Amino acid sequence: MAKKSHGPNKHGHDHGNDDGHDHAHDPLEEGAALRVRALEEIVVAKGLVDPDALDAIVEYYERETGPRNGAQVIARAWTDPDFKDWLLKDGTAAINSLGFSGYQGEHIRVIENTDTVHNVVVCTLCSCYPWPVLGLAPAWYKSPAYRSRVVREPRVVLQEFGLNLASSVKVRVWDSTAEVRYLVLPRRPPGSEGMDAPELANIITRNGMIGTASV
Amino acid sequence: MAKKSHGPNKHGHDHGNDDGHDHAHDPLEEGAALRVRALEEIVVAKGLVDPDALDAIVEYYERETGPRNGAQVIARAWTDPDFKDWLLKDGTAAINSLGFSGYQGEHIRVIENTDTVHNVVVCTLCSCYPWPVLGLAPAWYKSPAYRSRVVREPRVVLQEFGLNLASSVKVRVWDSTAEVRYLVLPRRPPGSEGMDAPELANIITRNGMIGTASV
Amino acid sequence: MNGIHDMGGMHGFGKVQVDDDTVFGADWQRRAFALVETLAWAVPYSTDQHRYAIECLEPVNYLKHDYFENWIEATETLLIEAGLVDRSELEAGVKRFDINCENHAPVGPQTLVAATRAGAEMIFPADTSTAAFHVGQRVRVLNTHRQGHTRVPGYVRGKCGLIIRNGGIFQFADSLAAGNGPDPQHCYTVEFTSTTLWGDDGSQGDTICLDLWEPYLEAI
Amino acid sequence: MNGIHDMGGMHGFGKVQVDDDTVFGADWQRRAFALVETLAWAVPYSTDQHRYAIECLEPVNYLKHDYFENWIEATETLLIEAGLVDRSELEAGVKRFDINCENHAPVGPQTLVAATRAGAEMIFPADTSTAAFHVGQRVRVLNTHRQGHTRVPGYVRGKCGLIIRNGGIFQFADSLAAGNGPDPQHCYTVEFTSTTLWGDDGSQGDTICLDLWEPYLEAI
Repeated sequence: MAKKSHGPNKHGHDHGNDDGHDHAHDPLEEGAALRVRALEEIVVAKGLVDPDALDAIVEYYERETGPRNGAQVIARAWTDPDFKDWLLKDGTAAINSLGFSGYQGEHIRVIENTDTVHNVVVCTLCSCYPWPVLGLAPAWYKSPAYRSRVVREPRVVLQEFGLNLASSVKVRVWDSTAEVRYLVLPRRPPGSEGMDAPELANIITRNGMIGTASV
Repeated sequence: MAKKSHGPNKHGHDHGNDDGHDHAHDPLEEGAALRVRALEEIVVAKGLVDPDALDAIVEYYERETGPRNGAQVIARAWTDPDFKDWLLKDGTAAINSLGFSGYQGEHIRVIENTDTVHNVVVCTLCSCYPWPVLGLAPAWYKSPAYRSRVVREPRVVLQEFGLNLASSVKVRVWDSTAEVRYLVLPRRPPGSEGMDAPELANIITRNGMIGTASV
Repeated sequence: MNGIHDMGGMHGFGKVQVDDDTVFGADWQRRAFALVETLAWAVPYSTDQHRYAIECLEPVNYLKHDYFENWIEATETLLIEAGLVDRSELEAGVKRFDINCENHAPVGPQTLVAATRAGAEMIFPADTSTAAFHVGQRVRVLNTHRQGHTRVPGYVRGKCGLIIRNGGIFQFADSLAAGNGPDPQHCYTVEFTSTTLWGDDGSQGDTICLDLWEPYLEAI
Repeated sequence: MNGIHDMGGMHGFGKVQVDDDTVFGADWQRRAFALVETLAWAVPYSTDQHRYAIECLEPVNYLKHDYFENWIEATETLLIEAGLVDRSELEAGVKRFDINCENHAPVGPQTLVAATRAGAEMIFPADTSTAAFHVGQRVRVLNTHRQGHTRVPGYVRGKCGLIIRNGGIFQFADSLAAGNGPDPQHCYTVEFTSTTLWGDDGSQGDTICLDLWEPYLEAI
């Protein structure tokens, strides 16, 4: 996917990697960029959109959401048994208490990996994902390959992610079909006993909280 | 779909409607035409294909197959009760007796429309079709719209073809999933009593023998 | 609807590109995302209406286009349906008629961010309706094939599973997308064995859990 | 396999273009058809192997490309798998290596037309195996989701129907496409009510008939 934005960006929002190199010329990509710009101009001209709102919402998601939020939640659960109980009983409230809330996170259920159960999350119908705690979804999560396959052959898909599960571990796939969004609570890895919550948060990955990695 | 073939045709097989007009420029179409020419040149150069065989097989299908064959079968059935019995009992043999046989027609089953049952044929998985009696399939028969819809909402699809069936008539959809190919025997229309077999053959349409028309 | 979007169980899409964790690969994708979120207020449209508009894209475009281009195309559809934009404007990239914004007020940055932080109201009090099913009950998913938006994937229809949770009473996506209001319904988590869904080609011992609204289910 | 080709029941493809009865719209389509039919002898490949190669095309290409381009792309796959052509030749459009045609003899025009007129041998004598099911019996279609080629569409899997005919013992497409020979099996015509397949969204009183090989079915 071309990362260079085309033409002058009159809104001053070019966060793209305009590194001076010419990227592969993708006519589909250019068509899409033009299409979006055309729509933006029309709806701003009609007064349907306040350009400042466009800036604000992107800035909100890029600054205030993302997997570091979820990692704080998980690290807290690993180090505070009462919080963990609360998190598993009422994920939304426990997560709100850490300051994470909002659209696509109104109802979060946290599902715990154990010695015998590994959880993995998908949205086969679109790309539902817990935005406040994980940010917007990565490309692979939204891809037809992931959406089509993980419900039918989860172990093969997890192997592609480098995660080989013992046959004694049951896989539970969660397809986000309604309003609940799912967050996986990974098992605290052996060797992490001496780490405090901030250190633990650093080893927790986005994929670990989706279920496509062990941590 | 552009009907003009592009560039000089060195094999001399241009049966296209090269009528001198410029048709819409379709890059997908041009890509496909180039791709086919490239493959032909490679496999002929490697000795895998005899160019005369390419000509011969196209000529065979264009000259010797097509819905006029099927129309002769139906007209005969309408005018010869013994033949009709045979046709319904052993379609392949009865059809062979009129000189029609071959690939994609090794096992033909003829299904009869009546006052109470209307039959319609599809191949949801690809485009199976009784080539010896109907020729190669028309574009609509191979289209995703027809293949996806006629098994689920046959009456709506038939209405799009202009065929409105009474609710007292049951629709039977035949999905050609194995080696049998289906040919519909339409009802002989009222007012055709005075017609002989050649006249009848003239009023029998391809769609009538697929089941998307009444005759 | 049985659309191309309903791809759970399909073959043919290859391996997962596990290293592609791009969120926005180009600035136009950021702008597309922001437009969809912001226009939802002015048009207005619900998330489920937007999802349904995506589901109604031509299947070849759904697969060929970028994810965010599909979001934009769906929003164009919703704008056209609301009479706020027309096809010729989109093709030319210029405004050709003015609109009365009285019922289509643009959202300001503070309101939008505050509302996003707050989230949507989707749940209804537990005492507003009685649950038809209970945790521990086995149910069958109805075999429905309607044209409209639905959140019951094809791969569980007609299949039997076990209710493992009643999540509460939620707005009903099918109704909202059809423009018929929230029509609140109990929503259950139903667990299916992999072999129930995929037969011998399932993953022995593994399960799949889905949140399914009450109207999708029947007692067995 | 659950591929994009298995589209019975899908929404989203619009109205049928009932007036488009084109067989060949351009000469390259004639050439494509002829190449597929002719190369089947030299490579060689069976119809079922060619169908499976089509089913394995990328879904977006399956929908985007012309019907005959898909035929050609599948044939390219089969040629590459047989080691007779390589990707660089196809991209350049020129031969880069010679092959030994001993096991890949080209078919001549007379042989090809005579064989086409004669048709393929697909049926086996009635006394070579005993039928497991009988006309009038109700059966269930197995719920299979294998990767390979199969001729049982997704929309009947797990559904119950009535056997209305035993058509005889035929070569088995699944086996042929997998390169395992004809593995002859009884093939039955099974009739399903529309409402069995599509629930309340079915067409009341109407039925759908499919020819299904014995290994697809189980007694109920």
